[in-house]
Amino acid sequence: MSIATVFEIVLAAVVLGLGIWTIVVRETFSATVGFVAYGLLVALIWVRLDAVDVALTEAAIGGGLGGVLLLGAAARLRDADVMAAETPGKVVRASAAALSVLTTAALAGAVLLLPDPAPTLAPAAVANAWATGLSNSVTNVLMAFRAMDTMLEKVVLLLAIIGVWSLAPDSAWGGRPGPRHQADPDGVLAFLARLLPPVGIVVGIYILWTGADHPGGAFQGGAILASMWLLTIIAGLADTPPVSRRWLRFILVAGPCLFLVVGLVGLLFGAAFLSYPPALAKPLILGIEVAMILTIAATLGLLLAGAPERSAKP
Amino acid sequence: MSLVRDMITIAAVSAGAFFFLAGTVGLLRFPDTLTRLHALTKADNLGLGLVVLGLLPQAGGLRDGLKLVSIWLLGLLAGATVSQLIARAARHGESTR
Amino acid sequence: MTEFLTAAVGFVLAMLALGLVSILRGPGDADRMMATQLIGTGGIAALLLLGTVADVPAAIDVALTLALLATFASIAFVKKGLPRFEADGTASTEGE
Amino acid sequence: MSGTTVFGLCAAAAVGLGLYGLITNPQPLRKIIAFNLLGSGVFLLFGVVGRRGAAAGLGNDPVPQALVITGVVVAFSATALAIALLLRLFKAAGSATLSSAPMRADPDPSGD
Amino acid sequence: MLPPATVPDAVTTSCGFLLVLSIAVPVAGVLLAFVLGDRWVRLVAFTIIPIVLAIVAATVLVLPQSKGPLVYLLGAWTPPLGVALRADGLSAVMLAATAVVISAVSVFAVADFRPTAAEPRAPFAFWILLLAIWGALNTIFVGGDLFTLYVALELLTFAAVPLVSLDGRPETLQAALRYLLFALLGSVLYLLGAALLYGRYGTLDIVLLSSRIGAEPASLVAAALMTSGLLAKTALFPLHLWLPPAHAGAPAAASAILSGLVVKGSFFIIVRLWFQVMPGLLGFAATQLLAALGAAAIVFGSVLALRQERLKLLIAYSTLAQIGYLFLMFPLALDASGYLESGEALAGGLLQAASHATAKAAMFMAAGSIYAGLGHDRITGLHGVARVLPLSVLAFAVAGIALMGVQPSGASLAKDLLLQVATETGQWWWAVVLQAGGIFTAAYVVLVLAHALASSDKSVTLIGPASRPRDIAALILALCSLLLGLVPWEPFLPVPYDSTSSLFGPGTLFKLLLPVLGGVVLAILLSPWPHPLASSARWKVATRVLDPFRRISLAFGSLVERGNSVLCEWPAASISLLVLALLFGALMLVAT
Repeated sequence: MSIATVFEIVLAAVVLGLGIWTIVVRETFSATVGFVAYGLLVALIWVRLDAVDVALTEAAIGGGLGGVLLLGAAARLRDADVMAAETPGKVVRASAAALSVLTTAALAGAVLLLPDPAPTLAPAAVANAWATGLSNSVTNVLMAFRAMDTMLEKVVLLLAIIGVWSLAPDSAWGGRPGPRHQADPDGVLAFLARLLPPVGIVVGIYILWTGADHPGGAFQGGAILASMWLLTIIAGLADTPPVSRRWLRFILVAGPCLFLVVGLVGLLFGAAFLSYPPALAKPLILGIEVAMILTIAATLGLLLAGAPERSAKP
Repeated sequence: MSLVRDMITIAAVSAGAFFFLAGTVGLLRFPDTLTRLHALTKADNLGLGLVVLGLLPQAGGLRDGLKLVSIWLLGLLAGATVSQLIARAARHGESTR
Repeated sequence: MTEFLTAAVGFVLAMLALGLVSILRGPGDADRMMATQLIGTGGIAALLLLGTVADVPAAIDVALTLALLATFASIAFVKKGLPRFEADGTASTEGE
Repeated sequence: MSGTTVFGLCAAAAVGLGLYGLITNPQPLRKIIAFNLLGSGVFLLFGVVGRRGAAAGLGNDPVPQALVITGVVVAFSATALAIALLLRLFKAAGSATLSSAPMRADPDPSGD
Repeated sequence: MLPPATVPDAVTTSCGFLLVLSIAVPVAGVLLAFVLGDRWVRLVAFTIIPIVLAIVAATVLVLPQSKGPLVYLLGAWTPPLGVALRADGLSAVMLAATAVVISAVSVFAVADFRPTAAEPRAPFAFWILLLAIWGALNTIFVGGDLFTLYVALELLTFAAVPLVSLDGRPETLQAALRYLLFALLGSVLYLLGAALLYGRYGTLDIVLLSSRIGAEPASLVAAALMTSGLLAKTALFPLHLWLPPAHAGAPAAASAILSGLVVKGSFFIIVRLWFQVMPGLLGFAATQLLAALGAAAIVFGSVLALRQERLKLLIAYSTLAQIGYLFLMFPLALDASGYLESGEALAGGLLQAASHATAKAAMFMAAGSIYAGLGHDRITGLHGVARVLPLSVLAFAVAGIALMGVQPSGASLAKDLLLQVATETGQWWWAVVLQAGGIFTAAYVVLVLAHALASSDKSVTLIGPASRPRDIAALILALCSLLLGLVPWEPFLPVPYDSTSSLFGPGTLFKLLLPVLGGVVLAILLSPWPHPLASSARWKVATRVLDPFRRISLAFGSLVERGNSVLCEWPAASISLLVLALLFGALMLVAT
């Protein structure tokens, strides 16, 4: 057994240990913290699997935004912790454990018996990269070969926003999401909220820009921008915008809109829906990505902010 | 030349690993929140700094080097501010435990 | 060199795991909130070493993202984790 | 035993853990966390599949990677929606539980 | 390495662009309505709906002319690297049924979700989500790639969940949360299966997979996981914990969409999976299990429907039973060599899906009108409602008659097809279940109608004005379902014989009388509520004869109810999900 394998086993053990902690620990808050740690460490596995694009996504979502989302809920539901004493009985737990183990075993068997050499589309993706002029194959798959999925996924994000907003009380409809945070303007938090966002914005844009040829892209960049936006909100330096604002609505659909328009232009004048003329492919894709990073940042930020709670009028 | 680089890397990374060890021992041994926080932020940030220092000779170019340093700076910034916030939280939150 | 760095990753990872065990056990929420801090240092160190071992230069970008977001998560931890306490004189007026 | 095997087994175990948590944890928030764990196991499986398909100078097949990124976005939106629902339920009902209250009392069985 | 892909249909056919438009136009509507906001959403919806209707009509008209399915390669990339859209006869049937139902529901909802109403939130969400559901369903019907189908499935769930909790009451919020969590569990299992399939075969394209797939560990595990995940989303018994509260709690127009259309999305993916991707894997035992679950769903759903106090819950439980009916086609479609044949059984199943979509939506719409008129929907309080809301009751009656399989309804044609195959393959037990399903359906329809048509001592006062356009929309939809059997299905589905010839024969009368009479008996025996004729003298005589039977049946009914409340607990339902997954895996392993 090589030292690399030992390392991999250690990594897998740490990650799984955190997973177990997350499931079995009694207190919800501890479970949430455990899951955030899990999410951050899974990024290590993704790097080890040489899937850096996913590692970036997992770091941004699994650990960062997802963690904050879960943690906020855990904090608000803290009092509900005591009430839910309806833990299922031993029989249920034992059968659930047995069935989960069986499922895992079946899955593990199927994984171990996967063919060698494995089927792959990597050569096809590389061979067709000329059509876009981008050398990051993952971006090519997302933006060209399987662009339809990406576009629909952006609509999923939009529907999530609509779903969250539809939970607003009628009196707060069109108002601002989340509580208003106030902070001491000279405090540590405000200091950090002034210092970090400029750095974060640079990093976010860098991740977007580098995504053309290296790991990165609009989603990962957007997640960083969203967290910087939220930081200024948490520190009380900014407030969430009222959801009825037209400009906000426009930002929230800019990405999928541009995607759809480019797609339809391709349908009318080009080779097919969502096909790019090779000469224009790179600028078009980058243009869509720029629109998308704004949309994603706004969407993720608002998803974390929650349903409108305060009427737009003070 | 590459030997010198590797020597620097080995030395700095080993020192970094030692500080991580020290930080963890502190976490395990220290009795209360504030001292553990102390162990965590001081020792681990030093460990990270040494690892970054050790990896600088292996970095591909100026850009990677800059990124490495800024990662460390971010870690320091977070350590300095967040540990202060947590410390206050811990002191005020003792009753809510 | 690769062996040395791999061993170093493993070691840092093991320290990280031990630290996490100690932190997550508590006793208070403030202790648990150190978890992201710990990952923000130990996890990033492991990631950087790993990136060098596996020759994945882009791992630095992941580490950069992680550093930014671990900071952000820590702050959200403090703000949201202890709602009854107003950290740093900040208050959140719940709009309910 | 290669790295992909280790992580493949890790993915399967994460799926099992997530399933167990999703079944047995009574609080909805814990179910949501378990769902995320389950999802991350599924994504890891995609990652392992992609790693096995490393070719043409790429360390990981880009197609599964792209699928994972799409999947992560979808799972995150799902989490956000579920938490928004949960918080709203908590606010409206004062409790956050999924257990069904008895639908109605047993009706009078006589027909006349 | 796999050989380079040779897909038989790796070119875009002419008119394939219609498929893109059927997805892109509703999506454009969603985006536009979201930006323009409160006052414009309804206008946008009513601009988009006719356009999509025209696109679907064009697709349905063009399809018979083209040889084979319509194909569109997105971005001009061929699978496996790219994604294809394909429309065959099955897609066309479901596209058309969806278009009809959505149009009718939108007419029905015009008044309910007026943007000028005091509450701007609900209309905003409703109209956008309606368009989103349409786009998602169209994607499911024409998607040619398993991952695209996954995204579409999630799109569908994300659009459906907020509809459930549109009124913000705690019960509906809880129903929505249950629905969301269980649906997420289902879709993550589906995704897990997709990961295994990609790992084994290097593609997720339906046509490519069907040519590569074989009975191997990866494909068996994948098939078991995907099937059970989709069953959870379809709410097949015993995975139905989320359905009744979700469908009964939503506003009427939303219930019509949820019950009529949304569950058909995951059902359609099951059909695609089994009939196209892996027709050889399911095997005898697994198909029998699927249909047995269907049969159990019919019994549970119908018995529970008869015991409901509220009309909307009755209809919701009826959906549970009807979903079970859809799964009876699987064992019947199995040919001698263990292959699922895309023949008459499949045609019957799809027809049943289409007629249920129309009839169930009409029923919910009628129930919504009755609720709006009376201010309640207690079944025992419906006496005399036929006099004040004749059109609503008529729409309910027509939809109910269509659903129980009276000539010339689509359900009747479907039943004929399935019965015929059952006779041919010698599976008489499914023929019994099919007939019983019709009788059960008749039972709860008769029950409601008996109460609605009974005269009332008091005069019934309406709290809201009856809305004629609403009732007419429901009635038209119900008539659609009743006349589906007359549609020429031949270009789309393998429906071999001309059903119109037997429209007025003695068989028709038998087909009408058997379910109705059986239904009357069942309704008397199984419904615990006071009978509308309870005060008449004749009833007293009947009571004396029937009473012992009735007591036994009612005891059976309450037993079913108790069993159901156990199954509807979260741990029980999710454990059954895993049991089913493992069972399917084991049965398929044995079969191959």
